[in-house]
Amino acid sequence: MNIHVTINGKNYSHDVEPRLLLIHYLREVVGLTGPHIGCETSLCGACTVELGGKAVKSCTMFAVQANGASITTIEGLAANGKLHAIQEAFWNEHGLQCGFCTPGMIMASKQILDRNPNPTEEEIRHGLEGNICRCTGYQHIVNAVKAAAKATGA
Amino acid sequence: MATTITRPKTLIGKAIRRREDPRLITGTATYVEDIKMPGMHYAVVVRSPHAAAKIRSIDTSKAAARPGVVAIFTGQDVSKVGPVPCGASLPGLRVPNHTILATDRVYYAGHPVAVVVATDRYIAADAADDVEVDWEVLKAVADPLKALEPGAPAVHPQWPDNKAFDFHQEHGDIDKAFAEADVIVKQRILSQRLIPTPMETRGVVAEWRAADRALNLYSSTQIPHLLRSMVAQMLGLEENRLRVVAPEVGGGFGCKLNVYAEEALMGFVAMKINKPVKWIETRRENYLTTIHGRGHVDDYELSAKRDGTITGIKLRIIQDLGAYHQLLTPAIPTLSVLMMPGLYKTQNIFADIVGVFTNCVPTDAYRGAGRPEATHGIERMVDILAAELKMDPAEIRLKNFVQPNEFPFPTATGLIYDSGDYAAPLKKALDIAEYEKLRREQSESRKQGRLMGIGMSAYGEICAFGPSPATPAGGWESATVKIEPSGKVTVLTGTSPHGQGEETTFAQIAADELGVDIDDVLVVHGDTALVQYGIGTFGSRATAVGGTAVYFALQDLKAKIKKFGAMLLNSDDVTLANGQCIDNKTGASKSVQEIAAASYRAMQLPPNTEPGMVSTHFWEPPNFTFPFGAHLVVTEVDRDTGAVKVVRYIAVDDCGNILNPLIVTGQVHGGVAQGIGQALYEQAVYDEAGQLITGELMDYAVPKAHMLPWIESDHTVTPTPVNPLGVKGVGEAGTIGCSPAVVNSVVDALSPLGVKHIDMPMTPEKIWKLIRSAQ
Amino acid sequence: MIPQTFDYTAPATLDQALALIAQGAKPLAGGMSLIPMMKLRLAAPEHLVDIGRLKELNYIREDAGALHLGAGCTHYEVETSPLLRGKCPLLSETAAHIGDVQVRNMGTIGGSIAHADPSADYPAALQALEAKIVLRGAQSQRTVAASAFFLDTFATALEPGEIVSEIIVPVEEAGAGASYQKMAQPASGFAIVGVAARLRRSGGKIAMARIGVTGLAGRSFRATAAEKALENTAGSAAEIQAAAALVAQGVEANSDLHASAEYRKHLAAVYAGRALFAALARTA
Amino acid sequence: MKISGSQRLPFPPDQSYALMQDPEALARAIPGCESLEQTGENEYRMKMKMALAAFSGAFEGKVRISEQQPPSSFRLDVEGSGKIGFVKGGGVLKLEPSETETVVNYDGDVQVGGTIAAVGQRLIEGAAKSMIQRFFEKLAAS
Repeated sequence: MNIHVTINGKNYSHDVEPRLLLIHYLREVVGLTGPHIGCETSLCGACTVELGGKAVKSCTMFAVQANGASITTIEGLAANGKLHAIQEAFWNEHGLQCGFCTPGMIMASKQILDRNPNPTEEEIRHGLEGNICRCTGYQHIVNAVKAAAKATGA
Repeated sequence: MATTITRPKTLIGKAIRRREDPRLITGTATYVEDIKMPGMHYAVVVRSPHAAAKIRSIDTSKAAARPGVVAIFTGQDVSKVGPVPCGASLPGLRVPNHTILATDRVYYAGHPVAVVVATDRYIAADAADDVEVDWEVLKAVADPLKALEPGAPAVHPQWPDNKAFDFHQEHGDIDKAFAEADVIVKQRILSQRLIPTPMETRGVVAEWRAADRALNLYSSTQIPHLLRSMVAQMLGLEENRLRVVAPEVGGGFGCKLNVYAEEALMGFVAMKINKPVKWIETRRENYLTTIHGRGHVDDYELSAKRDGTITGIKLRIIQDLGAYHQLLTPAIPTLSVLMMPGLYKTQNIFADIVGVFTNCVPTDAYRGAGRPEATHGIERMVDILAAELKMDPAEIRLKNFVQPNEFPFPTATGLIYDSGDYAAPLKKALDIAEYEKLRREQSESRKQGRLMGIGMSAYGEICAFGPSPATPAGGWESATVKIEPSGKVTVLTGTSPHGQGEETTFAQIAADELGVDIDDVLVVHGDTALVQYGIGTFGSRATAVGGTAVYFALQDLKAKIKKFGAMLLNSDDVTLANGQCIDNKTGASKSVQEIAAASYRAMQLPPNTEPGMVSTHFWEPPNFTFPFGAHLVVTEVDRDTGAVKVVRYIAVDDCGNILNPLIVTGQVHGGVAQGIGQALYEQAVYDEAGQLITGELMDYAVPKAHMLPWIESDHTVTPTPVNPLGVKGVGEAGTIGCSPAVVNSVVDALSPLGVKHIDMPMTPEKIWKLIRSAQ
Repeated sequence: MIPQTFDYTAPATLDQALALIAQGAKPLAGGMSLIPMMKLRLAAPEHLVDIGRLKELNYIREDAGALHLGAGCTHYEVETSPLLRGKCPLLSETAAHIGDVQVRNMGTIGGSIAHADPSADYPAALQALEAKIVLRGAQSQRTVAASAFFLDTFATALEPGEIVSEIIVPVEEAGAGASYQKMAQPASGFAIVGVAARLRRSGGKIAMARIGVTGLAGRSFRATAAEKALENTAGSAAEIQAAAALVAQGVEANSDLHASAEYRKHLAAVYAGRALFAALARTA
Repeated sequence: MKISGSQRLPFPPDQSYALMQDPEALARAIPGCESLEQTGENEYRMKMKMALAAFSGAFEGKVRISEQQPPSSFRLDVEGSGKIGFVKGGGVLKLEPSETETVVNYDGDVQVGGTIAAVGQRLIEGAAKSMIQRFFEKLAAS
């Protein structure tokens, strides 16, 4: 089946098998490396991308379902060589260690801040329910989201 | 050419942000799964659904007939490949033959029996489903206690008692200690099986270059060099024709400190099909077949005097080994024995280990590896003793600590504790918590019927693995430091960081030592073709051993810089500071960059000196290091549901000198998260038939953000004399200190109900049942 | 990780979708339940009909004293709809407990209830709300009560060829208060037990009590004995506790790794109490 | 996993007993049973397609009846395996008269393996009970 999608501002058109998962489409067909696969039960969130302004788990979607949609991945956040405020905050606050969950974690953080520019610690933790990090204990991630909120609010 | 701005020595101890992060936060890092090669094939491993079964036959015809399937291999096909290695040796150890694919029998659910190779991962998955195995299902045993019972199913038929080894160690006069004791306390304490769960599962890409007889193996591993040596042996390859690359590695926590069947299997496949092949473990496979951690049943006895002085410790460990020995499986519980006295002085110890085979995936090193079990045990027992003697848990610890003037301190288990002030972090934690005020709050809350608990642990650990005689495969570490002709500095480390941030901390060391800008330093690791032989990253060793190797390589290099500098400055009295070699008489100077350039240009050489500016150092540590600390935890138990809420978490850790506080704090947080995971949530559960019923993230509760408390992290600093950096290691500290503090806190909360001990994980139902039976 | 092959159709209209479903195709809405099962090959539908994009199924509107939700509304839309938050806040509150942000962004109310997971959150609220579920087939349309819709573990009143097309919940009257309280399974977030309570006070008495329970048994249900015990009382703490204690009575409870039947029954009483107290506080 | 409970059949015990030994009746009543073919005395080979909402899977397996003590009790063992794993169940069914009907008390073990065991853990008991319920409903209707 032929699909048309916009990914990080670029248009793509491919013929895909209906069963091709969106994550495999992004990684194998389009050639991205940001969204990762950490589980098959839709719990780890490493594959999180933004689809039509909403954070979704790209491992729990078929590429054909995204036909016509606009997708942003971690690769699409930095603009003109400048990191997104959330990326910058994860870096400054040491919000990552092994980095494998990080692209999904940043996309989920973006969803939090898009909907609530000034979240509390509890709201941040609740907003990250769909993403697992095994390295950081989340505290520096919480700090990063707060710092990004402050940076973008300022 | 040399544009570097020199600056004073300030980087060590600074919270500078990590140099590895730009690629990680932009999604451009290269993990194994990101590696693509022309002609890449995909492999799927067919696994046993049974924990114990004979293989009557395997029918691959249907799978092989699928278009796109290029090869299928079963146990018979790989019979020439050597077994999965066990690197640990113990007297009398029984070592089952661990072939990379099962041949006639399987020993645990998930056991690999065949591999299907196809041009596409979707086709490979379809074909794997088509492989038909005719099983004769056998009785399995998953519980180590049941495995020891007479008549239990034999995991390996040749050893019907299911014992892999017995290990004994004792010191002092344990009988006298117990005979003369005023009080003896006993408790069985469980450290449940845990699943390490790095977010990146394992994965391998193998590429065979037939004309060169060379194999490139990309694997998500913590030990690229050791893996190379062992896989070369398994495959019968010359070691120098096997290149192992650990690309970006998405967490390990010990489970990638191993050599797995699939690593050799993919090498075998690539050589057979003469094409690159990729295998990526699914999470389900990761849970079924990558090592688990812990798996102890520990029987403790403590003897003490009325005043709280601990006089002796007895420990009997039943270690659930699983069906095989992976790289270090049988060695892990021996670390528990080494650590069993904790921070306390007692010289009378008695320890037995029984290593038990079960029809489960092997246990092996998981964050802390043997030391969390021991620390959990001793720190629980000290609290049990304190309760028995009606002493304050802080007081009894302070009474028994090794004192600062007693270092180096020989322990009853044969270690030499390097340095410490064990009371300092405990006192600091008590201060931060306002301990006395907290106890008053607790007695008030108890009057209102609330269940508030205060618990602490004072932990020690064995880190910086370690002196080679005491470490399988060697415990040294290597470093090469090169100043390139342009003046840029490259550090090649034999460690293999996968989240610990050594690209930053080692650059801090190099920049400070050479007085160059940190942006001019590049740290390279994880590729056996680029880096001299090394050991790897595990056992909180990377900075303390690998960083020290870097340090010494830098010292050699500095001497060489000075030689060249003296020659260029025509001086016999030079100093190297701030990136400049200065003639102490004239004040004239040459920058490190200028000197490096001259060393390569070699127009003139100092006497007995080679051109170039490269130094390699293999550092053998004279001892382990022994970090320590104290964690204090305030909990509140919901009387109605049994749910535990961690209200406050205070961690005061002493890991010696701190090179980068941001990174150290991150390590503590992550360690604590895994400790809380064990204390409250995580447990690998096998049913009676050996089925892993926590087989996905659906049922195995890795803590999420909302399940963890805010961690108040602080430090005391007691440098180690073992290495010139004074660093002890911090990777495992949080985990080791955590679980006993949390359990002690919850037991304290329930102590008014007469509760004396709770095993992990402290699930709401378990706590509710305790509350209910008390009422 | 890799699903089996299937055909995929994304029809432009509901009628086209229903025609295909009548021929045996499986509807795909948000996919949050179905796709993970397909990836594990526990489900292998031969033909998927994507109804997740149908605008016809995506609406929340008020009509004749009731709120009508298209089955295609995502949990996030239910959670944040100003209309629902104002007039049927229990449903929004419940939606906020489902899964995680990403799941709520994609998962739909129709898909969730058609799946009928015994630990799903919505059924508790829909039972307490005495919701009506509209089922449509290619040639049929019928409306069943929530109590008649959820039959058993993964079993509903849906006949082959039918889909959930609409959910109808009442506009809460003045004096009403409601709450959903849940103990979540720590790994998956599913309800070990979840209780939705709705109360209306009138003249110092509890005029109406509705209690929906999920997670406890193979199917969600209304705890009618507890409701009756509470109605026409003043809603004192003792009366609420006594009513809450009835919620699990006589129920054959589920048990699994995370909670035994006995503990689940205990939790049902505890969470019923909590939901009732919270609901009562909101009636003020 | 242990599983026990009781169900009713609207027939007297001897009739109920006979029904539960009748391969044709069993084939009609076992949820998803596609074929049941006799392979020996009291042994059958079964093909079934289990479908529970979106879950589905084809199984092949065996049914065995033993320890027959008509009309009061017998033992039933069922095992099946398919691509998504295997299911094994066995237990004793005891029949007691209750007025004109029969109460069937069952007590046994259910064991699952493979993918079903890994992810279906929380659902196995409910699913097993619901299948037993359907089995008896269909049997009652025969």
